[in-house]
Amino acid sequence: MGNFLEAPYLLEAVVVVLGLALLMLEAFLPKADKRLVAYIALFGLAGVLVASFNMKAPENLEHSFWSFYATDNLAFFYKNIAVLATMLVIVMAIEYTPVLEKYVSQGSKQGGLGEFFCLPVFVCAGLMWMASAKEFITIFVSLETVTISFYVLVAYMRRNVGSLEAGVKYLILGALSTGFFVYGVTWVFGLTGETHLEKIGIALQGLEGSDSAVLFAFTLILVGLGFKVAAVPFHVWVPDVYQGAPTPVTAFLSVGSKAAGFIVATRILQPFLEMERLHSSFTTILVIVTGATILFGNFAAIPQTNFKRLLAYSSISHAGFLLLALTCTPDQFQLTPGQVVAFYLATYLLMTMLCFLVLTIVRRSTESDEIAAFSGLHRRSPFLAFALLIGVISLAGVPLTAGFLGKFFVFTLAIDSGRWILLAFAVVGAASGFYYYLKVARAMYWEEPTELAAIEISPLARLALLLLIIATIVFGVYPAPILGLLTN
Amino acid sequence: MSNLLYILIFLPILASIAIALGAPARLSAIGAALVNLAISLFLFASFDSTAAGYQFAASFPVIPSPEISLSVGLDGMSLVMVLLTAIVTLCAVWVSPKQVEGSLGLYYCSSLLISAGGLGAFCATDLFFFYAFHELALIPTFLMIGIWGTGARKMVAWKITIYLGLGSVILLAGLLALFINLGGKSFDMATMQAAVAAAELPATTQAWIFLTLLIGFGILISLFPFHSWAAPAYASAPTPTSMLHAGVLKKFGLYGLLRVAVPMLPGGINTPLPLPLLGEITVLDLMLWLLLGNIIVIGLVTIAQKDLDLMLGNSSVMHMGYVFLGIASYNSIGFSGAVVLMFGHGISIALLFALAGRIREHTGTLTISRLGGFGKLAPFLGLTFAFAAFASIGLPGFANFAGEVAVFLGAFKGAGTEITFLQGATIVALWGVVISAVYMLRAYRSVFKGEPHEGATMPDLTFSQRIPVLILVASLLIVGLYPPILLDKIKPGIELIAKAFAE
Amino acid sequence: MVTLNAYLLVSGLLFAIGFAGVLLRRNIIIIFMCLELMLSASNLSLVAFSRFNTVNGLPNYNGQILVFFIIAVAAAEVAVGLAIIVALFRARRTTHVEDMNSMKG
Amino acid sequence: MPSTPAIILFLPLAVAAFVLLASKGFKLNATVCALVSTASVAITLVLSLALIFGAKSDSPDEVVKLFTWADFGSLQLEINATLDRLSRGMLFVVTFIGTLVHVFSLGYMKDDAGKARYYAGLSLFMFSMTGIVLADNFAMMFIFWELVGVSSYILIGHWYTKDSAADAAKKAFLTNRIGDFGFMIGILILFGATGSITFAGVEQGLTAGVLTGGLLTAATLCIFCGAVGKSAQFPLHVWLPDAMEGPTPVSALIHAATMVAAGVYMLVRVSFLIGVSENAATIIAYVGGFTALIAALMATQQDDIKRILAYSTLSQLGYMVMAVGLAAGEAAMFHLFTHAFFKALLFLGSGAVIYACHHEQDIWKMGGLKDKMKGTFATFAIGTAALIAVPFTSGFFSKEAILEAALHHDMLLFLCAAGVALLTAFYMTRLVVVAFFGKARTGHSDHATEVPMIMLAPLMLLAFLSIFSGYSIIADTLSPAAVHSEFNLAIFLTSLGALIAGAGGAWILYAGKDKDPLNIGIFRNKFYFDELYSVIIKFAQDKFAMVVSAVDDLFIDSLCVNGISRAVNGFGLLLRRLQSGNLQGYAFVFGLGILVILYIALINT
Repeated sequence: MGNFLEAPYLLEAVVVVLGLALLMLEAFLPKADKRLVAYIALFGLAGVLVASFNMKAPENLEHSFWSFYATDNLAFFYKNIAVLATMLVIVMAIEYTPVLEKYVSQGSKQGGLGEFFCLPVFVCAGLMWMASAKEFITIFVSLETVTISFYVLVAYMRRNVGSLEAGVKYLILGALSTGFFVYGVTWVFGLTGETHLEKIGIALQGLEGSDSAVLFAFTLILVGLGFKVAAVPFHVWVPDVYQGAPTPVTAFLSVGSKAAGFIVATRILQPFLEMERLHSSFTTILVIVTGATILFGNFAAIPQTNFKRLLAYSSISHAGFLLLALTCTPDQFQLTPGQVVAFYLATYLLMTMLCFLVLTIVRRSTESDEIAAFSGLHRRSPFLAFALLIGVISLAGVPLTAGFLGKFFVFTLAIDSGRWILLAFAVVGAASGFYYYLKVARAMYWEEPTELAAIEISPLARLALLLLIIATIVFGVYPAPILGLLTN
Repeated sequence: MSNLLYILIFLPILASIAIALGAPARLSAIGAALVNLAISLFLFASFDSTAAGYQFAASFPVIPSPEISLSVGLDGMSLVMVLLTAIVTLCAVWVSPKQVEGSLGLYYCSSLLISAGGLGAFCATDLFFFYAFHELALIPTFLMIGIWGTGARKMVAWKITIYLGLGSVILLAGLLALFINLGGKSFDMATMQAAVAAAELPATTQAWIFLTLLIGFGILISLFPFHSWAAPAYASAPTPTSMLHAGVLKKFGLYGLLRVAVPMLPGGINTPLPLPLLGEITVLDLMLWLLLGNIIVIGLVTIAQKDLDLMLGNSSVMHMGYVFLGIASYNSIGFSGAVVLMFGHGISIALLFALAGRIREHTGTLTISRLGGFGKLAPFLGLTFAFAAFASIGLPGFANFAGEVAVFLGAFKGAGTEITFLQGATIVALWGVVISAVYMLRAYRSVFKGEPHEGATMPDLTFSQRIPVLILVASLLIVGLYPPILLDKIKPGIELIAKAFAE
Repeated sequence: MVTLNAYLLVSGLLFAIGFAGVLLRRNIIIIFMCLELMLSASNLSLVAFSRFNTVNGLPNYNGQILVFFIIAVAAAEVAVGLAIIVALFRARRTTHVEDMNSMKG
Repeated sequence: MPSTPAIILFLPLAVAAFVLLASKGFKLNATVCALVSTASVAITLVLSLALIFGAKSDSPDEVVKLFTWADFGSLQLEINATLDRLSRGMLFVVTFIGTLVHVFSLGYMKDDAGKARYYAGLSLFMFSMTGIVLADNFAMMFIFWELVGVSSYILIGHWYTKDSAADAAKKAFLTNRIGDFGFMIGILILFGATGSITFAGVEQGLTAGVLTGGLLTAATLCIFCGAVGKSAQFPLHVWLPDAMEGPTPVSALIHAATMVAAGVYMLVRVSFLIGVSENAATIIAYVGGFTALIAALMATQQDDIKRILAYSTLSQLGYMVMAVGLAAGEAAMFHLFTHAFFKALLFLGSGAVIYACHHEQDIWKMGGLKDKMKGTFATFAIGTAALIAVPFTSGFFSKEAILEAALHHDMLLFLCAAGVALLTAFYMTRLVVVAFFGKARTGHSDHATEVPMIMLAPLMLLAFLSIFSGYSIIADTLSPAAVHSEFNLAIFLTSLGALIAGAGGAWILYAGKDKDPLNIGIFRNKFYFDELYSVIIKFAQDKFAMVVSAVDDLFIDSLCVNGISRAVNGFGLLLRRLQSGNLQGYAFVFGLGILVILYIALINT
C-alpha cells in the first residue's frame, strides 16, 4: 500500500476519529458549552483541509486497494469541497444554536445539542470517501453513511413539526431511492459480474444483447443518483425537506450531498457513456432528465415566497446546469465536463453557503424564512444585505461573480457539443434565475423594513461572510486557483 | 502608460469601495470621475491616429486554457467610447443630489460601478471581460431605479433588470457560439479575429450566430421590438442613472456589434435564414426592418408621449435606429457615422436627462402640459436645453449631425442607380428626422416658450450646476463643428473592421 | 433445477410488492417495512447472480459481499428510521402519511 | 492670413459665439454686442465688394479650399468656397442687405430686452447664409441649409413668450424639415449614383450619363423639395406668412430678401441637374407658376401689412422658381437680386410704419401716413413701383426677363405670370392706398411720426437700388450672365396692361374706403391650407401616433412582454401544484419517472 502515513485515505480516517473524539468529549463534559464541540470540530477540519493540500497521490497504484479508491485531482477537489462545506455548516450551526435550543433542548439549556455539531463531521467523512469511491460497494456504503447521518440531522429538531415531517419524507424517499439504486447495481452486477466501475466499463463494451437489461439497470441507478443531485423527477423531496430541515442542514444537503452526488455520478456515468452501442440512448435519457430539471427548477422557483424553499428550487435548477455539463462531449473546449462540474460545484459552495449563512442570521432575528422577512434588510444591516446580494447575484450568474463562470463554462460545453435545445432551456432558465433570485434583492433594497433594530452578527460569522464575499468576487474574476487544482 | 487603462477601469471601483468604507461619497465620486476624465483626455491626446490596432494595450492572464486574460487596449472606436463614458460619468456624478433618502454612499457607488462597467467593456480586448464588465452595471441600475426611481419605479426596475438579464444571457450564448466556432481556444479578440479566415465557417452558421448576437445585443440596445423596457426605465430612473444608461451603457450593444459581430462574422449578414413567421430572410434585411421599427414606430410613439421624461426615453430608443443603420450600411463611412452618432447621442441624451431631471427636482412633474414658459424663468436652462434638443434632432454644429449624415451617406455609398432595400430603408428612415423634429420642438415649445403658468417658478441653474451642463454642450459643439477630432482617430480601426468583410 | 430466471422473477415480485406497498399503504411503519422488502429483493437477486454467474467454478463473491453491506446498512437505516418515526408519533400522535402535508408548493 | 472667403464665412460665426458668450457669461452691454455684430457684417460687405471688383471679367471660377469637415477615407466632406459670378453677386446681396438690416435694427430693436440674443441670431444667420452661397458641394449646402433653418427658427421666435411667435417658429422649422427630407434623399441618390458629393463631381457624373430616366427625375424633384421648403413653394408655403411673427427687420432680411431666395439660388447652382431632367423641369415650372398665382390671390385679401408683403414674397418666389423650371436661371437670379432690394425695402418700410404706429400692423387701422412719414412713404412707393413693375424700375426689367422665358416655353405659364403681374399691381396698390392715403383711422396712425435717420438711411439706399439695379451697370455685375433681352413689344404691352389694370382697379376700389369693400373668403382664408394641414397633422400624425403608441403598449409591451412573463409565472404556478406535499405522491412520481425514462430509452433503441 505504499507509504502508509501519506496515503490520502488518512484524511477520512482522521475525520472519523475526530468525530468519535467529539462524541466522547460531548459525553464526558455534559456541563460544557456545546459550542466548544463545534469550535474543536472547526479546528480539526481546518487541519484536515490544510493537510489535504499537502497530500499527494501515491505513485504506485498496483495494490488492489487503489482499484476502489481514486486519488485523482477530482477526488482531492471534492474532498476539499466536503471539508470546506462542513466547516461552513458548523459555523452556521453555531449561529443557529438559539433556534435549536428552542426546538431540541429539554431540561438543561443546551441538552441534546452536542450531536448536532458531531454528526456533520461524520457526514464529512462519508462525503470524502464518496469522492474517492469507484466501486459499487464502496459507493453504496459511503452514500449510506451520508444519507443515514442526514436522516438524523434533518429530523433533528424533534419538537418542530416541520423538521420531523421533513425527516420522514427524507427517510422514506431516501430509502426508496436506495432501494432502486441497489436494485440497479444488482442488475449491473448480474450483467457484468463486476462491481468495479472500470471493469464494468470493459465488461459492458464486450456485452452482446441484453440492451434493455442494461438500460433498465442504468435507469434504476439513475434514480439513486438523481435523488442525491436533485434531478427531475427524483427531486420531489427537495423543496419540502429543505424547508423543514434546520437551516445549516439544508445548506449541507444543498452543497455537500449534491457535490458528492455529482462526483459519484461523474464516475458511474462514465462506463455507461463509453458504451458505444447504447451511447445515444443514455445520452437521450440524460438530456431529457436535464431538460426537465432545468425547466422545472427555474420555473417552479418563480412563484416562491419562502426563501429557503426558493433555495431548494434553485438547488434543482443548478443541478440542471450541472447535468447539462455531464451530457456534453466537448470537441474544442479544453475543459472536460468533469472539471466543469467540479468547478461549478466549488463556486456553488461559496454562493450557497453565503446565502444560507445570511439566512441563518436573519432567521434568528426575524424568526421567519419568508422573503418578506428580508424587507429593508439594507437599512437594518447593510453588510448582511450586501453579502446576500452578492450571494444571490452569483447564484443568478451575474458576471464577475464566481457563479457566472460556472454557467459560462457550462454554456460553452453545451455549444461545443451542439446541445442546442438544452442550451435554449438553459438560456431561458438563467434568465428566469434573474427573476427569482433578485426577488430577494428587491425585498432587501426596495422595501421598507418592518423594524429598524440592527441585526447582531458574531465575529466568526462576520469573518466567514467576509471571506465568502471576497472569494465569490475574486474567483469570479480570477478563477485560476480553482482551475489549477483541477488541471495540474 | 499601459497601466493607465487599468487605472481607468478600477478607479471607480476602488472609489466605491472607499465610499462603502466610509469615505465622503460625493467628493470621492467626483474626484474619481475627474481623474478618469483627465486620463481619458490624456489618452485621447496621446493616441496615435495613424496606427491601426490596439494602443495602450496591457494584459493580465487569468486562465491559461481556454485562454482568458484581462487584456485591455484602445483603438479609435473604443477611445471615443471611453471618452464618452468619462465625460458622461463626471456630469452624472456632478448632477447627483447632495442628499438622498437612504444611503448616499450606495447612490454614488452605483453610478461609479455603472461607469466602471462601461469603461471596462469598452477597454477590454478579451471577449470574456468585454461581456463581463458590461454586466457590472446591471445590479447598480436595478438598485438605483428600485430605490430612488419615481413613478412605478419597482415595476420598471424589475422589467429592465429581467429583460436585460435575458438579453445578456442570449448574448452570452451567441458570443460563446462564436468562440467555439473560431477554435474555442482563446477569448482574445485579436486572436479570434485572426482565426476568422482560417475557420472558414459555413455562411449559415455565421448567420445563425449573427442573429443570436443581434437579438442579444438588440435587447441591450432596445432594438425594436425589444424596446419596451427602455423608455419607462429612463423616465423613472434617477437622473444620473438615466444619463449613464441611456448615454453610455446602451451603446455597448452597438459597440459590440461593430467590434465582434461585424468583423468576425463576415459571411453572416447576407445569408438567408428560414425564420418562423418571416420566411427566408437575411440578417441584414431583418436588421433593416427592425431599425425602421425603431425609427418610425417608436418615433410615432414618441410623438404621442405626454411626459417629457417618457418622450426623452422613447427618443433615445428611436435614435438607436440610426446607429443601426450605420452598421447596416457595411462600409467605413457608415461605421464611422455610427461611432460619431453614438458619441453625439450619448452626450446629448445625457444632457437632456440632466436638464429634465433638474426640472423634475424642482417641479415634481414632467408632464408637458403642466410646464411652460421656463425659457423666461430660467434662461440658461432654456438655452442649454435648446442646444441639446437641436443636437438630438441632428442639426449641423452638433456631433449628432456629423454622425447622421455619415450614416446616410454610408447607406448610399456605391449604390449606383439601383435602390435596394438598404437605400429604401434609409429613405424611410430619413422621415424619422422629421419625426424627431416634431416631438422635440413641440416639447421645447410647450415647456420653454410662451408665458409661464401662473405661480410657476423655476430657479435657473447655479454656477456649480452649470459646469456639467457646459461640459456636455462643449463636447457636442466641438465634435459637431470639427468632426475630424474624432474621425481621424477612429479611421484606422474602422477601416480594419470594414476590411474584415471586404475580403 | 431452479433457474436464474426464477430467482429473478421472485426478486422482481418482491421488489414490486415492496414498491406497491410504499405507494399504497398509509401507515409509515408499514411503508418503511415495504422499503426493507425492496432491499431484500436486491439481496435475493444478488445472491442468485453470485451463485449462477460463477468465476472459475466458484460463486462470484463480490455480490455476496454487497449483500452483507446491504443488510448492515438496512439495519442502521431501520434504527434511525424508527427513531424518527417514534419522534414523529410523539409530536403528532399519528403515523399516517396523509397527515404530513404541512409543506407543499 | 486666412483667405477672404474664409473671413467672410467665419467672421459672423465668431461674432455670434462672442455675442452669446459675452452677453450670457460676462453680462456685456447689449448695445456693444449689437455694434460688434453690425461692424462684422459691414466688414463682410466690404470684403464681398472687394471680391466682386477684384475679379476680372474673365477670371475663371475657382473653388477656395477652406478645410475638410469630415474625412471618411473614401469620402471627404469639405467646407470650401466657390467663387464665381453667381456666388459673388449673391454674396454682395446678402451682405449688403444684411448690413442695412443690422443698421436698421439698431433703431428698431433699440429697447428690446433680448437685443444681444437677436444680434447673435442675425450673425449666425449671416454665417449660415454665406455658407449656402459659397457651397461647392451638396454636403456643405445641406449643412448651411439646416443652419439657416435654425437661425430662422431662433429669429422668428425671438419674442418667444408670445404664443403666436413660438408657434410660428416651430411651424417654419418643421415645414422646412419636410423639404429637407426630400433634399437629403435627392443628395443621397445623386451621391449613390455618381459617387460624388461635389457639384462638379455630380455634374461630371450626369454628363457621363450614370443616372437617367425615372430615378434622375426623382432625384431632381427631391432636390427641388429642399427649395420648396426653403423658398416656401406650394405645398410647403404655409410657414412663410406665419414667419412674419418675427421682428420686421428679420422678415426683411431672411423671409424676403435672402434665405427664402436660397431655394432659388440652390436650384440655379444645380441647374445642370434641371437641364438634363426635362420632366422635372416642367414640374418645377408649374409648381412655381401655381405658387405665384395662389399666393397673389391670397395677398389680395390680407389686412396685415407684413402678411401682404409675405404673400407677395411667396408669389415672387414662385416667379423665380418658374423661371428656373423654364431653364432661365439667369432671369431667376436677376429677379432674385432686384426682388431682394425692393422687397427688403418694402419690409423695412413696413417696419418703419409699424414702429411709428406702435406695433400696429393692420392696414385698416392706419391711413394718412403719407403726410406724416414723408421719407418712408417715398421709399415705400419706390419699392412698390419696382414690385409692380412700373417701367424702368428694376422690377420691370427682371420680370420682363421671366415673362419672356415663359412666353418662349409655355403659353399657359405666360398667361399665369401675366395674371400674377396684374394681381401684384392690385394688391400693392391696395396696400399703399389704404395705409398711406386717406385719413388716419386710429390714434396710433394719427400720432405716427417719421422714424429716425438710422432707420431711414437704409431705406433710401435700398430705394436707390430698387430703381437702378435693373440697369446693366449694376445688373450685369451681380447676375451670373447678361440678362437684358431684346425689347419685345408683346411682353411690354402685357406687362403694362397688367400694371394699369391692377393698379387702376385697386385705386378705384379702395381710394377713400374705411373698410374692405371686397370679402372673398377663400382668399382671405388662404384657400384653407392651414386648416387642411392641421387636419392632416391631427389625423395622419397625432391620432396615428396615438394609435401606434397604444398598439405598441398593448401588443408589444402588454401582450408580448408582460404576457410572456405572466405565462412563465403561470407555468411556474402550475409546476408548483405538482409539489403536492404528499409523500406517496412523491413516491409515485419516482415510479412514473422511471417508467417514462425507460419507455423513451427503449423506444429509442
